[in-house]
Amino acid sequence: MDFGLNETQELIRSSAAEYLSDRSPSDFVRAMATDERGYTDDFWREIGELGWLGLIVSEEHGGSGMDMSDMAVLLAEWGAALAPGPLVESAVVSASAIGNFGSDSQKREWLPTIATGEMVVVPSLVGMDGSTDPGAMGVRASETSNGWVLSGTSRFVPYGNSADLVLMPAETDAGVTVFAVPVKSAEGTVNVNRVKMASGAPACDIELNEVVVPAAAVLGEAGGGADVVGQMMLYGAAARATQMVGAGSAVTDRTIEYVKDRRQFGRPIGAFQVIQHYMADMATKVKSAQHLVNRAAWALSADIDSASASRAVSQAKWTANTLMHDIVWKAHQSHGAIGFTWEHDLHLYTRRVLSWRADFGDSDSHIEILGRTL
Amino acid sequence: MDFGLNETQELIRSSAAEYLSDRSPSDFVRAMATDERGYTDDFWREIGELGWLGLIVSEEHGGSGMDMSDMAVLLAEWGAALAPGPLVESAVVSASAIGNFGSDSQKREWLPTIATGEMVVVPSLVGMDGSTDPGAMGVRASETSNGWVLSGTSRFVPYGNSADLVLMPAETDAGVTVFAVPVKSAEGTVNVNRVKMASGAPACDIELNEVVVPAAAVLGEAGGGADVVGQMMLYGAAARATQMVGAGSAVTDRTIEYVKDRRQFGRPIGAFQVIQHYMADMATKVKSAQHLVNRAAWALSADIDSASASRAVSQAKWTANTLMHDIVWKAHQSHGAIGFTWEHDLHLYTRRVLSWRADFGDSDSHIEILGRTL
Amino acid sequence: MWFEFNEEEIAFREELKEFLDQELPDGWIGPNDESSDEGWDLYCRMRRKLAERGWLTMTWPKEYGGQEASPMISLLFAEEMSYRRAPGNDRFGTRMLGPTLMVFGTDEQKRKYLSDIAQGGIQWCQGYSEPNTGSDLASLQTFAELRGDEFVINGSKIWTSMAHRADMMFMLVRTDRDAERHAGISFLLLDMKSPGVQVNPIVNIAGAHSFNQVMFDDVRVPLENLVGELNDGWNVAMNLLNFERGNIDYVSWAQRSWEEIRDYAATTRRFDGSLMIDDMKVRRRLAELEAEIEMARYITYEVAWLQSLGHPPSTEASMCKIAATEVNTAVLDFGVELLGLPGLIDDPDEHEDLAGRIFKMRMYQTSGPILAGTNEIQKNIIAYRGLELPRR
Amino acid sequence: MWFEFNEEEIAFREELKEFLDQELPDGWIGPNDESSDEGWDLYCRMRRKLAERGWLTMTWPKEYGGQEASPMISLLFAEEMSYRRAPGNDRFGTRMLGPTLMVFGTDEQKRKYLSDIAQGGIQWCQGYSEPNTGSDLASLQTFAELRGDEFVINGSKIWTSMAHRADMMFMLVRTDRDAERHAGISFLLLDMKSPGVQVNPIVNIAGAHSFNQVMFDDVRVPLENLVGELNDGWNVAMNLLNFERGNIDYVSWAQRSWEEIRDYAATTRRFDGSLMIDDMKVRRRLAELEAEIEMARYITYEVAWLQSLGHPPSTEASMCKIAATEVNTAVLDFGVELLGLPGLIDDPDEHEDLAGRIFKMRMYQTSGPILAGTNEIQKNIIAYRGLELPRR
Repeated sequence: MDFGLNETQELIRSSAAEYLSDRSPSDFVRAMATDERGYTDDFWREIGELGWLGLIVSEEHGGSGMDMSDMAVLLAEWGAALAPGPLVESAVVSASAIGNFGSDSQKREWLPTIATGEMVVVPSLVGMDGSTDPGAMGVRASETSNGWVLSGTSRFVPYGNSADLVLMPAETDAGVTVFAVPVKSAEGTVNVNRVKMASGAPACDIELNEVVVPAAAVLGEAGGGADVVGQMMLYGAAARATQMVGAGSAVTDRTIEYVKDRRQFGRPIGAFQVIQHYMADMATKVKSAQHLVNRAAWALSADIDSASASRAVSQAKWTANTLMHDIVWKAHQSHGAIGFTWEHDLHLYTRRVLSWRADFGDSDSHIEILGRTL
Repeated sequence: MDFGLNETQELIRSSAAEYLSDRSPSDFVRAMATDERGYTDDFWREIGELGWLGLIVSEEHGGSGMDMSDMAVLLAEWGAALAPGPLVESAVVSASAIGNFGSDSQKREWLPTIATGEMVVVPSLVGMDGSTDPGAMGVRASETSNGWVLSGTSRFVPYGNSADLVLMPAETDAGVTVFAVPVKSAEGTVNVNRVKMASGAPACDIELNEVVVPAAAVLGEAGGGADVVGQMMLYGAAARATQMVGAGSAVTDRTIEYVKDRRQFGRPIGAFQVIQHYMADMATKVKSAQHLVNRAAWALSADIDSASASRAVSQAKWTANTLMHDIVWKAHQSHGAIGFTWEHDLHLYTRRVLSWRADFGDSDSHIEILGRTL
Repeated sequence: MWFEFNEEEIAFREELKEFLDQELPDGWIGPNDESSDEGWDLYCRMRRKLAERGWLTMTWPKEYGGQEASPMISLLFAEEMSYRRAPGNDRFGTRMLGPTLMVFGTDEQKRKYLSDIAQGGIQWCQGYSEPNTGSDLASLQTFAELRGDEFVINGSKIWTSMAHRADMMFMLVRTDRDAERHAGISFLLLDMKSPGVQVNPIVNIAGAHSFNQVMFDDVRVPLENLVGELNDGWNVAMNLLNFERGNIDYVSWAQRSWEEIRDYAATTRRFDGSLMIDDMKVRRRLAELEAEIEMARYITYEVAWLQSLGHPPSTEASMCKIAATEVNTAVLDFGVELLGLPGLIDDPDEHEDLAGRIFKMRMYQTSGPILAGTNEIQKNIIAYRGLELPRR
Repeated sequence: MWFEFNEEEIAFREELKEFLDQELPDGWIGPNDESSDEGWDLYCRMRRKLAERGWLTMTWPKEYGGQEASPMISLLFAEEMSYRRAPGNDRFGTRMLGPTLMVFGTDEQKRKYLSDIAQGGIQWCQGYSEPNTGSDLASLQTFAELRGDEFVINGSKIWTSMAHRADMMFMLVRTDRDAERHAGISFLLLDMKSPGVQVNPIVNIAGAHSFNQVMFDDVRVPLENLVGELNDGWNVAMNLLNFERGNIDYVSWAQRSWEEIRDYAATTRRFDGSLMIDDMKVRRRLAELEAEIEMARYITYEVAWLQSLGHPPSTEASMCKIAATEVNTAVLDFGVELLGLPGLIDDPDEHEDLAGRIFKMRMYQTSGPILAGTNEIQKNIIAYRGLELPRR
């Protein structure tokens, strides 16, 4: 057992904290929340230069060859700073899916540019009904002599209006198959409609009409899409949970500072026992969730069986969903009216934490995954 | 809307409070919890003389002809005093079932002696698996030329070792049928085995082996037992919920007194804000539950449709189960170590409140009844 | 014990329902946005129409043009209005200032203001909270210096609903800095068009302009606008605060949202073709929430019943603030989670779909357990006033 | 970050498991009842066997015959012992008094007591709480008057586990009534057979004799039994209290009960022939509780990890007291409700069936969030020491 950071991780933590506090302050977060694309090319290039987009890409393909435990350290800081941009989508979910299921040429072509930030690759994991079951996808593909022809709608694709490639599961005669669709340059009709979401991050409904992609666009085996989707969900859930706990930890710290300063009835409200117990609850919840999300990231890195890793991830996401929800609302209750204003930063956290609950499997789906394995 | 007591009800309330505090103090409650029968004949005769066992029995049959709203006033005091004996079983559930489904001769024979306390009639409503579905009963009956022959086991029959009659549902070729079985004097073999229960009230497994009862022992129609069971469950749930809230109210009052007296760190623990909020929660929960149990009792008295009445009762029982559970544990937490002792009376309440949750439908079954009607 | 409305009450509710069916815009979902011009026009129109029926001042004594309606009828009015998310039920004038003037106002003040309020022709706002008061209202610092026959006000009020639309403000100001904190406060009436009054909008976390901060820079108020005695303003204000928590609003909102969520679940199919509501765990949770709504509702009814007997409620009013705001929160929390990603759409153009507005509704509800005395303050009140627990 | 045990730890756990398989009675379910004679014999036998392996004092320094085992190994020992509900893990002597004597004891005291403790040959009990202290330990009133070379003790201790079986008691007594409350307290060692000591059993709400009240009537204790300086007893006692909350016990008990409930659900049929565990809502709740057990477990492991780095935990120890006792409560609450009427059987003869003992287990757990510092006190500690919130 080791609950500490190694030297590399400590370096990631301190540099991320420092860089993001400088480069992603509240003003930037607010501007990006109403920005059409949700982040800037400058910012993304810098993140790439810092090596963060290639953290878990192999050295052979231009990355650092680190693992999810290392990435978790970055993700916690990323969440704490509410930094914008498709870090989880491109540099974690897509990079790991391509790394694991991609052909040699796919890896050579895509991974190095993911790592630099030149290319953004995002997964499409939401079905027509808003659920994330691979059986619920809205896109169908048929094999023709020209390649595969895709039609249908993918819903709520994160950063779909910036993505160069969307990793898109589709129904085929062979079963669910994942295609890397170059939405900006596809042959055929692609409509990308941005939906205004509570988190401020872009989510897009992408309509494909007779879009043709070559056989080389298939990620993994034709008909083997459920495995690819499964891995994307796993890495996505672990990463998002870690980011959520980072955000919850920052909310807790800020709330503790607030109750020390804010005075009512002649003393700081942090001197009232009920507020003290709220703070103790929040701190205990952060601690509890940190262990489970770190263990999930570790489980995706260490040599343990996949059923155990999957259980660790589902426990982590359910825990992050449940406890961080409690934390943001206790934070609001402790802030009082000021936390109800647009001007105060608290709601920036609230919107994201609540939104992230639905990503990569909601609480219900994860607890049922766990329940079925008992 | 009227949340108050009328004159009769106020009289019931004050006389019950006075009588029970005198006649059913802690010593008596404790003695009865280890008593083989769980109450004494003297006590029961007095309760009968006070008219409480005939409260909802019609005047024609020796009762007072009052309704469940009036009975609810008594039940709340009965619960607050943890008074022992089959008041709910005999004077509410059996009396109302016989009053509603009984033949004229059954009413004439049984109701007057229920009202005096000379006869105790209890329902058997627990299936072999501990559940209360009429399909889950453990007794079968066949019609012969001599009458009905019953064999099988009824589980957890309350006060089954004192009962003169057990209203026992059994499977028959015609469907579920309820029989009034004179367990003490039945023709055939009857074994009554008392089970030691957490509440201290007797519950008995009753084995019937070829017990013969006449056709006149059928309550309601042969094959019409589901309706009889349904009504017994409804009256039982409403009555038990009211009794629970009475007990929870007493626990709350006692806990408030305790925290005013008990000193720690130089002041009464009731001066600590966290304890104050526990008390406020408990008081709010008592108030919330009181309205719903009183409404349920009213719904069984007023001229409203049976679906609404059934919903009101299920809401009341679910609410009493949920909120009174919270109340007894908050009471323990506020009492500290002294509440963990056998010597202190708190656990007398805890044991009963927790036990009563399972009677006449547990929380799950009531919430599913409600869920199915949405 | 009786758990049904009487005939008069049922008839009144039917009349009100018909009125709302007729007067609200077609397909009205609500809530109204008084910061938009259309929204403000609708508010004013509804306020006048309600006044024409006498409903705004139904609880007032007949001598002031009221109907002496029972607290239960008055509660039914608020319940139905909130359930319909209908605008126009001005409470500042009719439920707060009006009754205050009846007790503490001069004849001149009564003559000048009461009939305007009753006719729905004037908008009041309430100037109590200040940036540093929070739940500790008595710590207010906005100062009014009496110079001859006028007060000169400097300071600031915050969280002032409707200030940008109001004609007048009733306010608490400090008039004696040396007195004990509850003394030295006075109750004044201020014309919002007075020179030196500046209203700055505050946008809430749902993105709406629901509050304001109001700044006072040497604002002059004539002495005749003092209500009650000088330095007796705390007493004037507290006389009503207890009964005016508007908790039935939260119960009605919870009920309406609960129905919207149930209907959504009953009409929305999952990918396997099943309806959401076919899932027993959805039904279970809806049933639990429904029971909790009922609990909050009956405590609220009990408050009206107590008032009808002439018993001032205090503990009960705090209990229903807690119960009503908690259940509304729980209903919306459930809805947001149940709806999933579609429930996270936050787009005014998608307002007609529950999916497009439930997140915003949840964000609004953040203020429920906070405003008008946080739920923690309500628990303190229950503990001190109701249960008589020691303060130290 | 690493979330697995190392090879040494795994090997130790296997050895311990084998030992327990061999030494515990066949079909042992536990817990042990030290108030019965058989239970006490079993306890003493297990204590000696554990001592023979050196496990009771594994954390002690080698100079005192210990193994200088890591905090993680020590935690594993406690985790497995509690999971098996195995008796004999005497903590009063080995984990509380022993380390205290190593720091504060005289050479004579060390010589006289440490080896007896290590060999499992002596039973200690802890005399801290008093009838009026509760969570406020420093308010203790039992007085020891120093007369020449002996103390004369009058007063009473309460909630004293094992007092009816103990050979000796280590205790806090007031030795200066005029000093500030934390001063004026001394730490003494008392022979329980001294004249004037009377032990009265306290039966708990589960019906078991788990505590005692101990009365002192002019009880004489030689001056040589003073540990540390006169009037410095608070310092002596507090030196260890933080680390010795035994929270892993609750995690292990929760884990064991959770497994028993799961197994019950997996083998018990409802009347329709389905197994309880076929019901997804049962599985969901089990899965939630399992995640909560994991949370409590890892906080507990973190405490051991911090200790292994030489960092004294304080906030973390309080957090795991809360998390571990809350989850054990939640598991048992779920079990009692799931089992229904059969789960309410409370009969020693039905002990082998979970249905016959789960209610008793729940009643026992009442003390979890209360003893060794209520969970409310733990939250105060987190707030003050960990989060540095103001006291006023």
